[in-house]
Amino acid sequence: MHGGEIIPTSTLWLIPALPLAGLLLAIVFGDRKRLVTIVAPGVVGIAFAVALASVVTLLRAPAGARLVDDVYPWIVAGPFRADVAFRVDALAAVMVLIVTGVGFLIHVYSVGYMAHDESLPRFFAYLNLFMFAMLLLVLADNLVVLFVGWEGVGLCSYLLIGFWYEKDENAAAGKKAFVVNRIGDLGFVLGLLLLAWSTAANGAISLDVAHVEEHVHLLAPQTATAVALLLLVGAAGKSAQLPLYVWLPDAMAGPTPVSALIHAATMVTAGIYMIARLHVVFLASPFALEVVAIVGAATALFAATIALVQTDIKKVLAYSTVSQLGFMVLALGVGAFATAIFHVMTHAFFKALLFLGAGSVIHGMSGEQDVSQMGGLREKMPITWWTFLVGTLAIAGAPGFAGFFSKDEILAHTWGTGHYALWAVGAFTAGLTAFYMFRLLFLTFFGELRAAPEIAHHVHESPPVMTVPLVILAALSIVGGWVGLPEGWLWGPAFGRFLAPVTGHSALGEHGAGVETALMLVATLLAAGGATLAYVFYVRMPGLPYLLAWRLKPVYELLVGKYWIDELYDAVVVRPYVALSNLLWRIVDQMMIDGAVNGVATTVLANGQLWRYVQDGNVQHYALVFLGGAIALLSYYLVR
Amino acid sequence: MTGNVLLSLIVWTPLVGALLVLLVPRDQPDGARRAAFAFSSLTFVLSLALWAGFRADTADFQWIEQGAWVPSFGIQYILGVDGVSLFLVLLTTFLTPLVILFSFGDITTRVKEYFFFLLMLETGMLGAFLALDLFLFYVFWELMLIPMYFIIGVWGGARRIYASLKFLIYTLAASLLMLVAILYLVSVHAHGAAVTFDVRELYGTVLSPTEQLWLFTAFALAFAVKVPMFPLHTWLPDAHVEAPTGGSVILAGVLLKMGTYGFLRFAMPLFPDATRAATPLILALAVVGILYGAAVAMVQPDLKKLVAYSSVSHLGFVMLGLFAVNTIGVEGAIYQMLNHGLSTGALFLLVGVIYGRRHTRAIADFGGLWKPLPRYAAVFLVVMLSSIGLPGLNGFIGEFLILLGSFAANRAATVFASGGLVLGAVYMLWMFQRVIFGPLRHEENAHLQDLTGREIAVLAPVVAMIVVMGVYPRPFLRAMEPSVKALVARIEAHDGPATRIAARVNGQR
Amino acid sequence: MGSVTFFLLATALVVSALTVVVHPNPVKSAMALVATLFLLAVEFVFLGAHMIAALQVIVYAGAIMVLFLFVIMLLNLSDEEAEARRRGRALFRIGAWIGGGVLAAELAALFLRVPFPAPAAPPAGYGGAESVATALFVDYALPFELTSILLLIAVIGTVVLAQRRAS
Amino acid sequence: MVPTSWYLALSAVLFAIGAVGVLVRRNIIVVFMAIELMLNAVNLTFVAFARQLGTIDGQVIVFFVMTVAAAEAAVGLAIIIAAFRNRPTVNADELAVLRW
Repeated sequence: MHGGEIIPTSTLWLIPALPLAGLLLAIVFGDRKRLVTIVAPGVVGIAFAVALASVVTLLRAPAGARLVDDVYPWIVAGPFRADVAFRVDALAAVMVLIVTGVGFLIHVYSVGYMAHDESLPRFFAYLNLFMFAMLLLVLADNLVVLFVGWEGVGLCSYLLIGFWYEKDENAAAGKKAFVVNRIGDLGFVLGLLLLAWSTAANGAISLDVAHVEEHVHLLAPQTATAVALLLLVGAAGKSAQLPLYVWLPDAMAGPTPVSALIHAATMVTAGIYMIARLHVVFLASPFALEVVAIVGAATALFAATIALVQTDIKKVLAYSTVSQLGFMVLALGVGAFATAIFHVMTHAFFKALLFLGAGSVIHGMSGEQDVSQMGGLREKMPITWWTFLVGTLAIAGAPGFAGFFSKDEILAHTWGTGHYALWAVGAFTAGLTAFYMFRLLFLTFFGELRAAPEIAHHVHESPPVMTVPLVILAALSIVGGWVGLPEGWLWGPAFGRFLAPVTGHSALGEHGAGVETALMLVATLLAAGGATLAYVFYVRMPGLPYLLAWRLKPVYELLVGKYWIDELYDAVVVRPYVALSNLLWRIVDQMMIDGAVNGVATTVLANGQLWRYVQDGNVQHYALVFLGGAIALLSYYLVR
Repeated sequence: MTGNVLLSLIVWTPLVGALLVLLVPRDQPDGARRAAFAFSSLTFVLSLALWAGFRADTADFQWIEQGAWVPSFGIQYILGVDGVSLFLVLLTTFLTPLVILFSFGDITTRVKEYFFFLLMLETGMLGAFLALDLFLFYVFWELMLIPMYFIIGVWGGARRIYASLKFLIYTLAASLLMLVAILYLVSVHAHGAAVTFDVRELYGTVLSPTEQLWLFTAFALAFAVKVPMFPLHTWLPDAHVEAPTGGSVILAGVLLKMGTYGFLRFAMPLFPDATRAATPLILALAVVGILYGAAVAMVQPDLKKLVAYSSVSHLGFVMLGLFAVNTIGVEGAIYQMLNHGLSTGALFLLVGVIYGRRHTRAIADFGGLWKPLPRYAAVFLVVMLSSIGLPGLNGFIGEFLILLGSFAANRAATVFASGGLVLGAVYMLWMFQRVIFGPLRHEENAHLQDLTGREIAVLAPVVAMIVVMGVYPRPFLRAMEPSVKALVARIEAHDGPATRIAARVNGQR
Repeated sequence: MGSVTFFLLATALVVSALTVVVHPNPVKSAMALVATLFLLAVEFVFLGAHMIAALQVIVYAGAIMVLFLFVIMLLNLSDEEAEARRRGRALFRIGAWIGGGVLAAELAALFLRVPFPAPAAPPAGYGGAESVATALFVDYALPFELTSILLLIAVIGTVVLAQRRAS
Repeated sequence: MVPTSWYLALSAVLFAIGAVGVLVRRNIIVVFMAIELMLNAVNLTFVAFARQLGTIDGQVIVFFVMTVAAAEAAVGLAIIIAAFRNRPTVNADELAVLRW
C-alpha cells in the first residue's frame, strides 16, 4: 500500500498555481469582463493539461509509483514539520482529473450562464480560488496542506453561496454552510492532532501522508477508533452526511454552476477522498468502519426520502447528492475504497450534468426553479432534454450507464462483506432514487407548460457555450462507468486495479460473479420499478400523487418539512446558544464581574467621601495633625 | 558588551520624535502629523535593521546594551533582544506608523498632543519588550499606561472618563502587586550576592515553593489583567469602545501582548514550579476565556465591543499555547500574538473607517455595504478570515501550532478550546453577514465613500503581512525557535510533561 | 554667662514670644517679635556668634520686620481676633496649646537627656566677620551663589504677585 | 558656663510657641510672624551646636536660613497683598480655596 517508487518532480505546483494566477488576474483586471471570461476557464484548461501530463507520467511508471513535488518547508516548529508538498498517485490522479476536467467544463458553461451578471469577474475570481483550494486538497502530500484546501473550499462555498449577497437568505445560507463545515473541521483538526501525536516517531511529528501510512501501526486500537471517528466527523461536515448534511440543501442558493461544481462534483466529495486517503487509519479500527458504513447508508436513505416530495428542481438534486454521497460513504465503510472513488467519478459526471441541465432549464425559464411551474420543455429545449435524460438514466442506474456500474459495485461490496441489512437499505434507496429522478424528469419535460405566459413566451434553448459542456458530460455519463466493469466482463474492474496500489484490493467475498449478477439484477429491477412508478404517478395519472399525499398526510408533511431537522437544530442548538450568550454578557459580564469592579470603586469612593470631611481645606487643622505626628514621632524616640 | 546602541536608538527615537512634535506650532497640525509619521517610520526602519542583523542560531540575548543606572540599588539599564521579543518589537514598530498615518484624518483636535502621546507610548512599549532589568521593565511598563490613559480619556467617546479610569486603575492596581513581588524577589536573590535586577541572573534565584506561588500570583495578576484573562477582562470592552481608532489598534495590537509576553519572559521562567502548579487553573481560565469571549462577542450590538470580546477569545488561545510549555505550543502562542496584533488591529482600523464616515458603530446601522464599498468589503473579508484562522492566512498557523502543542500537554483543555474555532467563525461570519451582506438597509449608507488612498496605504501592508505570514511562516518560526527552546527548558522540570513527550517522540517504538 | 543671666534672658524670650502669639493686635505682635529677635541676638553673642548676632539685628529686626509692619499698615488691619474667637474654636485652641506644650516638653526632655561635654574654648576670632566670611565664600561658595538665585526668584515673584493687574 | 542642652531646651520652647501661634492665630500675617519665630528657634539650635562643636558651619547655615526667611517673607507678604485685593480679609479660614 505504501512504499512504491517516488518520482520527484517539480511541475505539480503548477496545477494549483494556475487557478491562483487566474484569481489574481481576475482581481487586477476586474473591470474587463471579456478578458476574465477567457482567462478564468483558460487557466483551468491549462491546469487540466498539466494534470493530464502528470498522470501520463504516472501511468508510464511502474504500478504503485507516485510523483512528489516538495515545494518548500512551510511550518517547522520544534519537532513538528509540514512541507508544502504535492503528490500524484493513482488516487490523486483520478481526483485531479475529475476536478480539473469537470471544473473546466463548468467554467466554460458559466461563461454563458453568468453572461448577464454584473459581478461576473467576482464570480470567476471565486471560482478560480475554489479550483486552487480543491487542487490543493487533492494533491496535498501533507494533511495540513490538505486541510488548507479543505477549509479553502469551504470558504469558496461560503462566498459562492452568498454570491448574490443582497438577499439575506443567501448570505445566511453561506454562513450556515461555513459554520456547519467548521463543526466538521473541528473534528477533522482534533483527529489530525491525535493522529500527529500518536504517530510521532524518531523525534519527528509529522502529518505527511507517507509518515502517517508508515507509522499507523503505532496507533493503539482505541486511539485508531478515536482518530477515525473524528475524521468521520470532518468528512460528514464536508460531504454532507448525517447529522451535518443540513447546509447542502440551503447551499443551492448559489448560482447553479456553483451547485454543479462545488456542491455536486467536487467539494462535497472531499470527505470521501479524505477517508480514502487515510484509509489505513480506518482499517485499523473495524468499529469505526462499521460506523462509517451505517452513517452512509442512513444518509442515503434519509436524503432520498426527502427528495421524493421536493418541488424545487435544485433542492431535489441537492438531496439526491446527499443520498449519493451516502452511497459513497457506505462504500468506504465496507472497505471498498476504490469503489467509493469510482462512484465519486461517475457521480461527478452525471450530477454535474444534471445540475448544469437544471441550470439550463432555469436559464430558459427566466430564473424559475419550481417544477410545478414547468412541464413540456421537451420540445423547446431539446438538447437539455436529451442530456438530462442521460443524466437521469445514469443516476437511476440504467444498465450500461455510468451510475449503473459504480452503484452496482457498491452494493456488491456491501453484500460481499456481509452487510446484508445495509445492502437492503442501499438497494431500496436505489429504487427511490430512480423514482424521484424520473419524477423530476417527467414534471419538467413532460405534459403541459404550467408557467405564466410571459415566462412561457421566453422559454428558449441555451447557447452553445452552455450546451456543449452538457453534451460532453452526457457522453461521459454514458461511457464513464465502463472503466470499472464487473469482474470477468471484458477488461473487468480496470479502475479498481489502477487504484489498488493506493487503496488496496477490497475483498468481494467468495460469492463470485454469479452472486454479483443476481444482485445487479435485483437493483436494476428496483430502479426500473421506481421509474415505472414515477411514470404512472406523473404522466399517466397526475392526480394520484395528490391523493396519496392526502391519504398519508403526516408522512407527506414530515417529508416536505425535511423531518424538521433544521427546526430541531434551531431549537436545541442555535437558540439556547444565543440565549446563553446574552445571559453571559448581561448577567455574568455586566452584572457580576463589572458589578464587582464597580462595587470596589464605589466602596473606595464612599470611603473617600468620609475622609473628605477631614480634608476641610483649613491649613491650620492640617497643621495640628502634623503637630500630632511630630509628637508621636518624638514620643517614640523618648520611650525607646 | 556595549558596543552598539541600536536598541537604544529604537527605543528612544519615538520619544525624541514626541518631544519634537510638541515643538511644532499649534496652528500647523500637518507638520505634527508628518513629524510623527517620520519618526515612527524611522523607528520601523531601525527595527528592520535589527531583524537583518539578528542571528537565528542562538538562544542568547543579542544586541545587548548594559550600563549602570542606579548603582546603589543594583538597577541597570539593560536592553537585549531574543527570538521572543524580536517580532513583538517589529509588530510595534510596524503598527505605530500605520496608526499614525490612519490618524491623519481621524484626529482633528489637539493633534500634536495626540501624536506626542502615541510616540511616547511607542517608546514605553518597545522599552518593555526590550528591557532585561526588572526595574527598567517596570518603569517602561508603567510608562505605557500614562499615554494610553490620556489617549482614551482625551480623544475618546462619550464615556471616555469612565473607560480610561477603569483601564488605568485595573492595570495599575495589578501591577503594583508585581512591583512588590519584584522587590521581594530581588531581595531574596541578593542574600549573599550583589543586589541586581538583571533578569538573566534572577532566573537562577532559588525560592521555596510557597514563595514561588506568591510571587507568581503577583506577577500573573499584573499580566493577566493585561492579557486580559477571564474574569479580569471587563476593562477591555469599555476601553476599546471609548478609545479613538488609533488607541484601539495599539491597545489590541500591542498592549495586550504585554501580558502574554510578561508571562513568557518573567512569570513563567522565574517561577517554574509555581507555573506548573498553576497550569491547570490557567488552562481552565484560558479555555473559559476562549469560549466565553466568543459567546459574548456574538451578541454584541456594537462592532468595537464585538472585536474587543473576540480579543478575549483569541488571547485565551495564546495563553493555552504558552502553558502547554512545549516548543510547538509556545511558538504557536508567539505567532498568534503577532497574528492577533495584525488581524485585530486591522479590524479596529476597518471599524474606524466606517465610524469616520457614519459616526456609529452599531451593527444594526449597517448592512449591504458590499455594494457601495467593494474594496472595503474585500479587505474586511480577508481580515475577518485571518481572524477566524482560515488556513493559508496567518491565523491558522498560530492556532494550529497552539492546538498541536497543547494537545500534548492537556487533551481535555485542547478539545474544549477547539470549540472556539467554531464559535469564532459563528460570531465573525454573523457580524460580516449583517454588516457587509444583505440589502442596503439604510439610505445613508448608499453613498459612502470607498477606501481612500491613505486608508489603502494603511491597510495594504497589514493585509500583505496577513497573507505572507500565512504562506511563509518559516523566517518567523526559525528565528524564534532557539529562544523558545531555551525558555521552555527553563520552565520545564526534568520530569515534566514536555520532557515526557519528548522522550516518547524520541522513543524507540 | 551664668545660669542666672541665662534664665533671665530665657524668661524674657519666652514672654516676648508668647506675646507675639497671643496678642490680638498684629502691630503689637510685630513689636514683640522684634523684641524676641533682639533677645535672640543677645543669646547669639553669648554663644560667640558675633557676626550672626549683628546680622540678626540688621536683617531680621531691621529689614524683615519693617516689611511686616509695612504690610500691616498698608492693609490697615485692625484687631479682628475677637470676632473670630466667637466661632467655636475653643476646642481646637485647647488642643493646639496642649499639643504645643507637649511638643516643647518632649523636645526639651530629649535635649536635656543628652550629656553634652563642656565645649572647648573657641579659637580666636570665632564668630567674627572674618571667620564667617571665610566659611561663606570659600567652603560654601556654591550654596552662597545659589542663594542669590533664590533671592532673585523671590524678587521677581514678589514683583509679579504684588503688581496691579490691568483689568 | 551654661550647658548646651539648656539652649536647646530654650529653642524647643520657642519653637513650640511658634507652632502654637501658627495653629491658633487666624490673622495670616501673625501666622507668618509665628513662622519667623520657629525659624529663629531653629537658628538658636544651630548656633548652640556650632558653639558646642567649635566650628563655624552652624553659623553659616543660620545665614542661609535668614536668606530664606527674607525671601519667604517677601513672597509671602506679596501673596497676602494679592489675595487681599481679591478678598479683603487676612483671615486664614476664609482663604481656604485649596479645598476640593
